[in-house]
Amino acid sequence: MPRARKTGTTIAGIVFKDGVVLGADTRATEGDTVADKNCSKIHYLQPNMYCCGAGTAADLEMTTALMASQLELHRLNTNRQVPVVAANRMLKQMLFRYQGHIGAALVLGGVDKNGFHIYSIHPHGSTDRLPYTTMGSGSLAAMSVFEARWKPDMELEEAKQLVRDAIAGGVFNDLGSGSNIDLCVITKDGANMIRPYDVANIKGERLGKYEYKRGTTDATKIVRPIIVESQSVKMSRCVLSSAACKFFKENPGSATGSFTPGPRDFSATDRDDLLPNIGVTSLGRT
Amino acid sequence: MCSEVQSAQDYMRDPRKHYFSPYMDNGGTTVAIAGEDFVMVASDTRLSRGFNILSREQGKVFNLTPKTMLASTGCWADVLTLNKVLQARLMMYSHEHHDTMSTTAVAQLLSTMLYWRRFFPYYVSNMLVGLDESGKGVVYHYDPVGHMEKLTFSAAGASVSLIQPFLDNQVGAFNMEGVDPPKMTKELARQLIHDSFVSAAERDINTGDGIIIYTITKDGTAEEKIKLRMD
Amino acid sequence: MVAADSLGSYGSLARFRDIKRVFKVTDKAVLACGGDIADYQFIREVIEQKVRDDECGEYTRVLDAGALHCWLTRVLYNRRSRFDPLWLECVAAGYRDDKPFLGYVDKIGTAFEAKEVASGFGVHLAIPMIREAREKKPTLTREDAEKLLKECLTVLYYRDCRAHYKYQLADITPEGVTIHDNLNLKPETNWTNTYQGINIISHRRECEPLSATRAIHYIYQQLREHLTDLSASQGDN
Amino acid sequence: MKNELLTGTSIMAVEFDGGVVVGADSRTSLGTYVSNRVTDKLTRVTDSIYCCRSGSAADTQAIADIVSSHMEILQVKLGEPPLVQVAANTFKEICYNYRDMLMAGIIVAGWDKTNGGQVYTIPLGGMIVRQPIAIGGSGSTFVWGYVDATYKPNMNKEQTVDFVKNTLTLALTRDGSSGGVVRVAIITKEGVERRVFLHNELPEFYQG
Amino acid sequence: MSSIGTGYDLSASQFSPDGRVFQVEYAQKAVENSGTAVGLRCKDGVVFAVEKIITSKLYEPGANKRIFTVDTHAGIACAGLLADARAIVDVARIEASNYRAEYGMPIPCMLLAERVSTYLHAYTLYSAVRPYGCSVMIGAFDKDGPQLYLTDPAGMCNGFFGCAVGKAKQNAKTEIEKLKLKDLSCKDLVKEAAKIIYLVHDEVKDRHFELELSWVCKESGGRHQRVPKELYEEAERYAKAALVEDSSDEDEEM
Amino acid sequence: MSILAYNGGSVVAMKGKNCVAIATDLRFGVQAQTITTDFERVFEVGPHLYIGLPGLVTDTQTVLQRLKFRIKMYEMREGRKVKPRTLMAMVQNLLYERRFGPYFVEPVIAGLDPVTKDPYICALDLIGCPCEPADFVVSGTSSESLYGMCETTWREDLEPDDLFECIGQSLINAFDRDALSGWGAVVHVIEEDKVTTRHIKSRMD
Repeated sequence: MPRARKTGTTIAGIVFKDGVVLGADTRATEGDTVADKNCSKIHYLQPNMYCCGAGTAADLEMTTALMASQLELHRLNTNRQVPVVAANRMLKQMLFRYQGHIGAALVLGGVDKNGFHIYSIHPHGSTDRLPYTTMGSGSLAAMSVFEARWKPDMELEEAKQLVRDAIAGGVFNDLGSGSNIDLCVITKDGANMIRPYDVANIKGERLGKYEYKRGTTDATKIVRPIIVESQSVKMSRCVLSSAACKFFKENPGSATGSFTPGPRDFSATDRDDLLPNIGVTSLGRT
Repeated sequence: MCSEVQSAQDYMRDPRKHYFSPYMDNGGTTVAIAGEDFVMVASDTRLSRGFNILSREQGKVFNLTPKTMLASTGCWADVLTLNKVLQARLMMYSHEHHDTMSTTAVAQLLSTMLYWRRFFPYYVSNMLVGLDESGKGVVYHYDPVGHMEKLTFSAAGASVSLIQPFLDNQVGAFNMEGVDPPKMTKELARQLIHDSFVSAAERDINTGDGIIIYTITKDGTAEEKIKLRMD
Repeated sequence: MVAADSLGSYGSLARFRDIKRVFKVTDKAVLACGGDIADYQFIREVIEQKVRDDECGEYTRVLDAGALHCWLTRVLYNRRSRFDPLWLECVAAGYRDDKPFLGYVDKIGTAFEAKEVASGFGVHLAIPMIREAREKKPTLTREDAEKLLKECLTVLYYRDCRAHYKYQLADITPEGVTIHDNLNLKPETNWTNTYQGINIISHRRECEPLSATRAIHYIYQQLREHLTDLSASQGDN
Repeated sequence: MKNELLTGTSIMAVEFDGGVVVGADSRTSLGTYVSNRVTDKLTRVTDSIYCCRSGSAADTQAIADIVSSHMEILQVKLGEPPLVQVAANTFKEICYNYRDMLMAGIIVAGWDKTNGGQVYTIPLGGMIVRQPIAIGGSGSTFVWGYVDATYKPNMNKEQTVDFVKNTLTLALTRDGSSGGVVRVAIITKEGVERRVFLHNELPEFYQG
Repeated sequence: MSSIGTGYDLSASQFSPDGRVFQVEYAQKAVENSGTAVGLRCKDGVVFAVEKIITSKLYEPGANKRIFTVDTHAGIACAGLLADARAIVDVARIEASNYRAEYGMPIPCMLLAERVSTYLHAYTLYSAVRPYGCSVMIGAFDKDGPQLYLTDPAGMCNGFFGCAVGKAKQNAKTEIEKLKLKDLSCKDLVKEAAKIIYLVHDEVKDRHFELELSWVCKESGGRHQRVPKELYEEAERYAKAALVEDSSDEDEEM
Repeated sequence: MSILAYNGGSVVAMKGKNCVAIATDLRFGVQAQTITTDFERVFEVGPHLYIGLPGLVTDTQTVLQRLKFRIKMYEMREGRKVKPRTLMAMVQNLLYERRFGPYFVEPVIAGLDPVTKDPYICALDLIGCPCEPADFVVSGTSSESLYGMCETTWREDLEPDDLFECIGQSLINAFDRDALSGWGAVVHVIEEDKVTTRHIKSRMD
């Protein structure tokens, strides 16, 4: 399989006194080249549950999106907060069915009425419930930090610092991980996504300014203006005028409606993309 | 234990027979730019094996004679041995002729030495830089089996594909209408080298940690160290 | 300062648990090896004979770590070039021209010098810890180094299947080399993370399974309450 | 892709009059890296039947889940907890029918009121054998001698627990793929009592 | 000595009518010309002392050593042609390291001595080669404790508690017989050895000499090495003092 | 030779001040042989929306047709122009459907939001993993060279004409070092009111 984008990755999760802390780096690699310098690896599943992913990037995106929708349906059916153990079992059963071909290694963290949960889920479908765990190519560097300094029932700040140091261990010592460090703290009263928590590496600033005078590239130009001949507007759905859009863009806080930002934290006007139409029929989704 | 890429994944594989490969890629990148009366060569200082960083301060430029330096990256075991043998040959030459070898002579020697192991090659991409007999800066670019090319600027190693087009454009003024190649000064060369490594460190995981820049002029070599991002 | 556990494993069997893998070459050099034990014993014998020859020849300059490292690189590289490698990862520690020296060579001949080196799993687990500690405190004292090495070996014992709790520690000072044998890190291992570790699969009770019998019971209870309310309200009006 | 998580494992189960004692180490390894050093390999099938898992972690977890849900449904149908033999056979059915896709060596042990404490061992091929004592996993190869030498039938509860603890300690010190703590569960009429013996408190044996 | 001039002394492979191999005897004569060397063995060690005659003041101190280390536990003191001796020492070194490589333990002194003497003997059988003009004292501290052997150009090798070879061989031997070697400690043994060398040294014929001292004993950790500086000086002082006191005795006897 | 490099070709897209630019080379070849030198890999799928599909040309064409079908369906159903982000989700689904027998194509999307006119660029790998950076995206056989060039030449808030120079120079110098791309380039600079398309002449070897 030619090089599908892979996240070398360092991800980690720990249980502390009031909940769980998840951490991840933000580098996606394609072979030896950095494809994405600031990709998000902590995916939203439920308001009380987030999941960090390492392995084949596309599998992670799709698996977590699929799981988010199935859990949402489950929440609507049972009209109860979804227990983390349910997400764990759904994930493991799906991964087990694909016998590891879906290369997703996940750290699932969440809080529910049964308490605080951190699960590590391997591509072949085995899961472990642990007080602290790390995954990805930088997992060993991160694990050495945990093994040295983890203790039960830590305070929030101490826990965040420990996870930050663990991810930093991976970022600096493992070539597959790098750039910033994202954290996500989940407690009884909800999840708090901190992205970036620590910009561990800033881009070196350049000495020279390499601008090209206009005309340095020899080219023939054709300009095609966009003339709007006709515009038929069907009012079946409230289409906001461009002015309104600008208004909403400048001050997002004023958006009405009760939903919280979905998996792709869309701007206010993109409501219909909250649940991407996963027409994934051929994958034999249950 | 570290024959093939010894990333964490390999420890996590079920037991399987390890075939011994004599080669390993230890990363590293080198850039060289020659001017009228000087030549600048630089290398990053990261030595890696698989996904691990072995050393953050390992320069890859070796001093051969006051007028010649060799920058080599690739399989570090071969790099070390190649250099040791080269230094020995230079020593023998100076004993025989009571004079240090000229840059062009060293260049030819290196080419033949590489070709001598044509069927079990040194897995190394070399760049020999120095001042030629007339004191002009010159850069020789080699492939692992000794093919030699005389240039004024070149890049080699892990991030060669990232840096080389940039040098073509900025030093060779390729594809630019009405812009002829700039007169190469030390400041411009240093700036181009610095910016090449900064961009390479952004995008290539094998390059980073630091740069060592050497400037060879007729009255000696200067060295400068610059830090790069460490992730 | 060099530390190494004392395990000679035979596949997954921890067969030899008291193998010395650190040895004193001279007052200025110590060699520690990971990898094949037979190759280690061979190279050790060759080195010791070299030292004896030096002694017979009454050379004043003793073989220091720098010279050992350089010589070892050549030996390993040549054996590698004959496709008959010494399957070793060596750490040479001591002094080179009376300055502290720490060098690493592997079976291909990749050699380098650094402030911290490790073989095998140590590269993945121990090196990040040492680099982090050094970032916090650039100049490590002897006590720091000893504590740090012990901490690294403990983590390695946790996470590496082929590690052991008995280890050797070599301490190289200008005065000379002292090698402490069969030290034990097992008493200080921390297993406090065992209790939360109960896997959810085995303890369903934590989240009251919705088994049928319990559901029926629940409905019956609701019914009873309803009836009592009904009768109470009839009683009122 | 192919580096599957294996539980190297040392597991065992012993019958005694009044019930069974099951024990296991706590190391799950991924190649030579320990991915979980505090695993619980004693998996609940019903309130009075436990199984010890060895082989591929994913396979054994999946099988255990399936069988425990079967047993739960069966319990509703029968109105009483299922027999150990039934559970063991359900395991065997799965392990035998999917034998080319699975890598699972499972020991099923439990108590039921008709036959009391029973131990069934289901090795890789999917055969099933009832035994008074069963050991399994990669660590078991090192302790066959000890078990044959020291095991005596109808030991009491405490003797059995000690015997299990010593055997597993010997196994996990010699086997690289086993380690961590020793987890023990004692299943009797009253129910399940779980004990954990921390690594640094395990008995000391010859260390040469 | 009767058939000296009759051509029987030209090759080592020929016997003279009265059954002597002159080449060997001449070789033994060569040994007599060099400075005295003494080897003493006590219960916990072996000491070598050599009177290295300095023929020219231009020599560097310590040049042309006549005591060599063969292996960590064994040393050789030699008398006779120094060049020949060096060749013999190399042979001994090779034997010692081969033995250790093969058998994984230091070579027993008796075996080392036998190997060296057999080697020397080989050169006394053929006319094409001449015998080695040196006789070698081999001292070692091996599993059976301290050992001292003396070989000579003929290829003979005998174990000793104390032996001497070289110029004043006879005087030295008489001195050695006076010593109760069994109960002397190594330190005292060094001093005694130095004393003997000073005693037998002939002030007149060869004015200057340099005392070489080495030992291998429990105290030196079973390693053959030069005697430590302060012990060397102490031994020298002791020897010089003994010399003064001894010369005064002689006057009285006169 | 990986399948993605069978036909050659590279695409790069950059963000500027209220504008985006997307550029492609023009070579269509089979391994070493060049067949035509006027094959554009960037297609217009909306007034302010372009998609580049470097990789195996047969997949490029198949994906394009399927995509156009889905876009038309979407626009009929929704009664409005498709937004770049939605197009990305559409492409992602299209690719992930074939997770275990993928289309060998690494799409690059560049466009302005039809309503808010926000510049948007994105690159996907062959099984649909999106990467939406703020500066530039690259794809195709000379992607490594493009990374090197863009990383140094790109700057914040470039005017349309400066953006053209930057993207033009980056692409040409990058594919000069790549045997499988080249033979001229086409650059589309998309602004709110107009799209400027330029044909760049470069070395034809």
